[in-house]
Amino acid sequence: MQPEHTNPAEGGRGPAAPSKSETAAAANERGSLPRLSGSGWGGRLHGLGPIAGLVLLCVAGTLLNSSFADVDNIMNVLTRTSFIGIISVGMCFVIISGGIDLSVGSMAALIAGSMILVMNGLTGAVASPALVIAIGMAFALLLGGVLGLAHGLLITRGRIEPFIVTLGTLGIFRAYLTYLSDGGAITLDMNLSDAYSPVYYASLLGVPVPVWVFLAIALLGGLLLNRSAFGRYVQAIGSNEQVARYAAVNVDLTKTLTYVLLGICVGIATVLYVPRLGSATPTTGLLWELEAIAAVIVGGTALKGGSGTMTGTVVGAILLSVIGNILNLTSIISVYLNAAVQGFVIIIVAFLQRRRT
Amino acid sequence: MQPEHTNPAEGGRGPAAPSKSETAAAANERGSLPRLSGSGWGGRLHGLGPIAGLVLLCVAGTLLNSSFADVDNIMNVLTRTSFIGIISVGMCFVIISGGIDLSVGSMAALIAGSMILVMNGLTGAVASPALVIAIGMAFALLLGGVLGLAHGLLITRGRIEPFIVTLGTLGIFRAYLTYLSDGGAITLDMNLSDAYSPVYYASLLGVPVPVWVFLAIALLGGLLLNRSAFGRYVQAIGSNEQVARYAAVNVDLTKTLTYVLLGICVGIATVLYVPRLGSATPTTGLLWELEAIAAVIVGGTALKGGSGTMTGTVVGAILLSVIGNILNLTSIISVYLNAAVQGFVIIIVAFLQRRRT
Amino acid sequence: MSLTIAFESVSKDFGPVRVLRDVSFSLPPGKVHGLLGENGAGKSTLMKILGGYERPTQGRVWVDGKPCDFASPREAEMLGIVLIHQEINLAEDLTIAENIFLGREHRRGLFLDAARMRTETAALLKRVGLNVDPDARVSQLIVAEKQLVEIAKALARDARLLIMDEPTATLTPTETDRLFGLISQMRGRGCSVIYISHKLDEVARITDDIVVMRDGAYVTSRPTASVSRREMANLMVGRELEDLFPSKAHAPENAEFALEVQGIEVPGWAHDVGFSVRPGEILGFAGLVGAGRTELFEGLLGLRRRTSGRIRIGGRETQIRNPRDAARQGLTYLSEDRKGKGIVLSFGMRQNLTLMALQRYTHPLLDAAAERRAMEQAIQAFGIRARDPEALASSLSGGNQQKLALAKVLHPGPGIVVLDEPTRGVDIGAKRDIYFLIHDLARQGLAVIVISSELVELIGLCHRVAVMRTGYLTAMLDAEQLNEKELIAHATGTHQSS
Amino acid sequence: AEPVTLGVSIPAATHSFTAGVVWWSEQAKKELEKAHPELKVIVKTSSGAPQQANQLQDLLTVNKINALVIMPFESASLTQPVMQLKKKGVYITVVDRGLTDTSAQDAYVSGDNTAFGRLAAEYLVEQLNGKGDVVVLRGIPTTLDNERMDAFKAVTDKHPDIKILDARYGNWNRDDAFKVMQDYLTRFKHIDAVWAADDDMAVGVLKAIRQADRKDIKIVFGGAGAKGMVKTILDDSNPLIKADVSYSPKFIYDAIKLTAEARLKGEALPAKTIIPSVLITKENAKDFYFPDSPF
Ligand SMILES: Nc1ncnc2c1ncn2[C@@H]1O[C@H](COP(=O)(O)OP(=O)(O)OP(=O)(O)O)[C@@H](O)[C@H]1O
Ligand SMILES: Nc1ncnc2c1ncn2[C@@H]1O[C@H](COP(=O)(O)OP(=O)(O)OP(=O)(O)O)[C@@H](O)[C@H]1O
Ligand SMILES: [Mg+2]
Ligand SMILES: [Mg+2]
Repeated sequence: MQPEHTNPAEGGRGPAAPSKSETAAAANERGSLPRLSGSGWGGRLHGLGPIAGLVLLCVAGTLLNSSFADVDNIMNVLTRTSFIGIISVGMCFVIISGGIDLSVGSMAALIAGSMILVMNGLTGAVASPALVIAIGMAFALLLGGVLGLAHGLLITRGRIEPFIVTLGTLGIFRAYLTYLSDGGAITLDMNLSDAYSPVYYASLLGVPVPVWVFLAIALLGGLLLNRSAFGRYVQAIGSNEQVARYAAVNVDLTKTLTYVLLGICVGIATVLYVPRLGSATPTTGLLWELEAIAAVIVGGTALKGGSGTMTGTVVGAILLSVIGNILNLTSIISVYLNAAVQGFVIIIVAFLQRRRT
Repeated sequence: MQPEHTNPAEGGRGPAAPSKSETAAAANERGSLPRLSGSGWGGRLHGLGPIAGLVLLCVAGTLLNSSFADVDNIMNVLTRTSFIGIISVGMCFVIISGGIDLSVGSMAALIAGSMILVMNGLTGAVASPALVIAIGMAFALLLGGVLGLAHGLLITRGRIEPFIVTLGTLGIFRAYLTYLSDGGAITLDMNLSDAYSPVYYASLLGVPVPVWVFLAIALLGGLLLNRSAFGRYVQAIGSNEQVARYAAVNVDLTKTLTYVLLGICVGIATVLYVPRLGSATPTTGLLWELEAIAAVIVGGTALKGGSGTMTGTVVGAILLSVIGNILNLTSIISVYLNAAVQGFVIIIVAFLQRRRT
Repeated sequence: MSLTIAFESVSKDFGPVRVLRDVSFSLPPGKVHGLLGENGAGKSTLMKILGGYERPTQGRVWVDGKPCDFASPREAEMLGIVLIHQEINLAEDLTIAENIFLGREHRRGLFLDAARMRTETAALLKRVGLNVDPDARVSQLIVAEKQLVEIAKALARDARLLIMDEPTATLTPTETDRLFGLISQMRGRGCSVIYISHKLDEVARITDDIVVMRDGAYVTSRPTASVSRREMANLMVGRELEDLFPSKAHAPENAEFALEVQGIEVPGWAHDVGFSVRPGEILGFAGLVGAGRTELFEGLLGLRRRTSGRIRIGGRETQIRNPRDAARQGLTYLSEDRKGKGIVLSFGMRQNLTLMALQRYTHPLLDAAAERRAMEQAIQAFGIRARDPEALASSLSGGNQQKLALAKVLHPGPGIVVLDEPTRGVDIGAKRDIYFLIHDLARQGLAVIVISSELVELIGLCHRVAVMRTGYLTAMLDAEQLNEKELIAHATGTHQSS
Repeated sequence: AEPVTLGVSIPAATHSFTAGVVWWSEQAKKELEKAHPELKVIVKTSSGAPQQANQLQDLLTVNKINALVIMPFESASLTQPVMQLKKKGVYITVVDRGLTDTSAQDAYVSGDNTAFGRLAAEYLVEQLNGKGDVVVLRGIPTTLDNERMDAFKAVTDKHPDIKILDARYGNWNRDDAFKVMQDYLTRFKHIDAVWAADDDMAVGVLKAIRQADRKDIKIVFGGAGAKGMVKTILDDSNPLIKADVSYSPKFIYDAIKLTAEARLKGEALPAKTIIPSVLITKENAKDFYFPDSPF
């Protein structure tokens, strides 16, 4: 049976606006990242979101205070970003695999405290400060790895939600640090402190050591995520754990490793952090978890996991500390409203790179 | 990376500890053809997890200090749970629908501050304190609803991750309160304070008012979740958004409503909170978001959404405050370690009711 | 009562790719129309447009002489157009009843009328022959049961036009018969049906006329009675198809068993099952939905709890605690649930293909170029139709996803492979290619186990077929004994001599 | 006399000062319980106002205290909860932050927040000869912080040549202070003095100055008299640190001791005891140095 009325404007609709269901379908293909296909402008804008945000912010910063663009200031910002940045690299794996870790700030504090105690304890026994520091560093990475392993095992073997496990350890780690420090500060021995301080304060080719380390970790992280089997498995698990399991992926091991990796990243961040102030206090690492998670998510990774980029994460981390820096460099806004401005900027950046649902 | 690690529990013979895949199967097992909905022992244990945890804790509490079981103490605990409890009820909807709200603590602070300012402002104009308080309450609920609506719209229309939106507003709300209070406290007018205080301190049939309100909200929440179309849609969206969309569920509206609902719950909690402390400060409601989310997750709802129970949420909220209460009742543990004990208990409870993935 | 449908120059683009070109044809009311076409021909896309799930880029749909531009499935449903998707679309955390009434709940006052919905669901489930509690969570169901729930869900809508996209891909003959009964009933009540299937015998049995599509374009419509199955295949594929099945090579006789299994017990699903398969042999598994075949092998691979059983691979007693143990010993498994367990939809094709054999591409960084080359080969070998090799798996048509899933489990080069519904949703031409491929692999020494609900497939392809019923292995039939009657008799327990 | 169960409710040890409070409380508990068998001291910490309010209830209902020494998180927020205890007959000593309704307290022992800000300002004015650029780090937005800042401003306002370049929150925390100071240094090419307003924050400030290698800054003034800072003054080991203002957490020790001993005798305390804040310099530093305390 033929349509009774012929349509004069045949084919006249042109490239119509996508319907709800279409876009729903598009969002359902979770891999927003390997999506070179078909999403053209939107897709590219999406990837550029955080970078665009960062560039805009930098322009704004320079306009507000020309010192913003000073090499010194930029190095300051990058250096202070390095802790959160390094942690974010690890966090990126955890989140892409579908997990979360709320404990990183407390973990950093506990590692910093324990590391200082170990180093102070060794000063008597070991002559060379360099050796003491090396042992301290190794200890920090080891402790980070072990704590991460504990998370991983509780989550995979214990089958407890990552949120709960790490909420629990968030309290536990910080409580132990407070206990170790009697609520006060654990301070690194003076001599060690002097020997150690270049790790934070020294520069190589004009770029501070922590920035180099951050760069190295981010590059390694990027390689691991995009160019290694482990990274592929992490993405597969975050996309569909069941499929990964059926495809003979060692889901438990992979997940556990993401937490170990994050723990080691926290250890590295701590190794860089300790020489900065030479002490650990109960406020060390406070709210780092929120910052690290925010860096990852602002960088375009979905909280539900499955896909994400290392570049995005790095840019996200830098972006967050640039906001704080700019606020400190101007007085146009009431100090009370700092957090509000931060909030607005985060939302706006996220809006620029929102995913099409 | 070839995963080499093997899992000794998996595929084990006999009634060994169930592994992930095993328990997945156990959920599938059924003895007779007409499959019963309750999935046997495992299913029931799962549901009982938080309750079992609560009972154990209560026994422990009574052993540590017999006054724990006093009616007064129990009422105290329930009363103080009511804030977080009421917020958790709202949070439960948000999480089940697949969302998250990090801003509830700041929102509570902002609502408390604005509400007090409004009430103080009205005292001159309106004679009856009761009327002032009523207006203040209405204002609190309205403001909560409006802020929730803003979240909902940013998330559904703006298509921004809920984590980011509410992380942003977390900063914004608290900053505005700090601004309103000039960094200090916003204090309720003395006369009003006296007129208002029964809302927190009075009892009805021996049970304090906030407990009644909590009970009412929890019941309403339970009805809404399990017996209304809205609740059904919330679960469907959290379980599979595309399916919900295909079934002509108004996904955006439903999601927005969950945030509005949560906002109103925060408003109600604030209405009960203000007479208790009579003031709002920049630290009001700090970390409530973590507590509310924890209550929901400890109560057995998955962070990824899809399913969850109101009973679990209520029990989760009570459980968390019982832990704090018990810690207050004994002096066996170093004060520094409070948070550690809390962490351990949360993990243990979660272990008891872990879900079979 | 029933609807007249007409497509007028319907075109559909996904980004730069045109998947439907200028499709115009009409469907008279009150009939069962078969919609045929190769994988990726655009059948599902066209039906999604009709069902309001997609909007055409150009052209329009006419329903009962009125132009329609559905903005949502709800609008199509209001006219009585109901679509059963090719992929299962159910909310796993909800119960069957909740899924069936999602979006159109019965209410009593402010609240839901759960009792009424449960009763109605029970009745619907009975009609489709699913004996499960309406309050069971969908996540607890097996694939075939989910498919039946989808059908029940469609029945619950007041359909005047029911579109079924591959409804029987996972159903065994018994359930299929029941479904056909339902279809006849509905047509009797004046409901039209559009039926998409690659099982041509079904199309011949149930449809009144067929519509053929190829490469996104309309080809022809004919009364079913006027075309033979062979002609159908020709119309779809556009070329003459030789025999569907390769001629069977002799089953290897004296070779050592590749896999021997004894006394497998998967609680609730499989009881004391034992079998063995030689290199080069193709062993089939037949049974009804619920016979426990899938679960037997999931138990074997450690994906479900297994309480006893001995496994020997290549003559050596071995432990398989999880799919990794199995993969290490050269045993891989293709799941029947391709969306849930088969492929990562958000991955590209390449990432899916190499997921089980990544170590081959790791030196120590992943060699993406080598992966791409492998993907090109797989596209050739399995006839995967994709617009570009980097396309996301989710943008493939159902049948092409299936081919990708199959390529994935064969990619590690296993010595033994278990294929659960290997040709689910695959078109007849590609099916033939896959049969020949399996046949070739077997000739090179691969031991193949095929679980299938298509008896023809088992008969045409296998050297031996094991039949399961309610968890027990009830018969092991040799090539000579293989015929549909025999298989059904064993599967349903109506076999006299046993 | 009647046995005394004394509850001590203080903020949790989240930074050095509060850690000192905890330490001194434990110290008081140890000494007093040893000296007086009929006395029981229960020390509880809390990490926020609502939690502290909960704790008060628990101390009353379960631990059945009849005397309370409380260092409130927030004056306004805890007035009502303390009032509830007072109504039940508990003897209340409030430490450090007075309640908004003084009828809720029996005695008040406090440090001198006004002097905390005033002394700092006076010292800076004097050292800078009434002229110079000053940057300020504030704590966490609280009434307490406001009081100190207002007192500081009250002094500097009288000296128009003292310019406060900016005042930002460093959250009483070394790391935040470090960042804020770094950015001050970027922003202001000339700074004469820093009022860090807390010894913990001063640690971060010093590190930032050292990193930037800035010579223009002549004074860093912390606050509260942490042992590290007092030691520096005592040893004269840092030219930037010459003085501090005392605001010792030891007042909690004094308050507990006074309350316990008075209650054991059934007596009351004077309504208000102010423990003065004094300027710590090299001369008197040894009186403020307690090497065992974490503060
Ligand atoms: N969301 C999408 N994005 C891009 N391309 C798509 C999308 N959905 C379908 N396609 C493409 O459209 C074409 C038609 O797909 P469709 O699913 O309609 O095929 P089909 O005839 O149903 O095939 P099958 O028999 O395999 O189910 C395919 O080439 C497919 O790759
Ligand atoms: N021992 C048993 N006790 C009770 N019910 C059983 C038993 N065995 C099987 N069933 C029923 O069988 C169904 C599950 O079928 P199953 O998936 O095991 O079969 P299958 O052969 O793999 O099916 P398919 O052909 O879809 O692959 C359920 O309906 C279940 O109720
Ligand atoms: Mg299709
Ligand atoms: Mg099966």
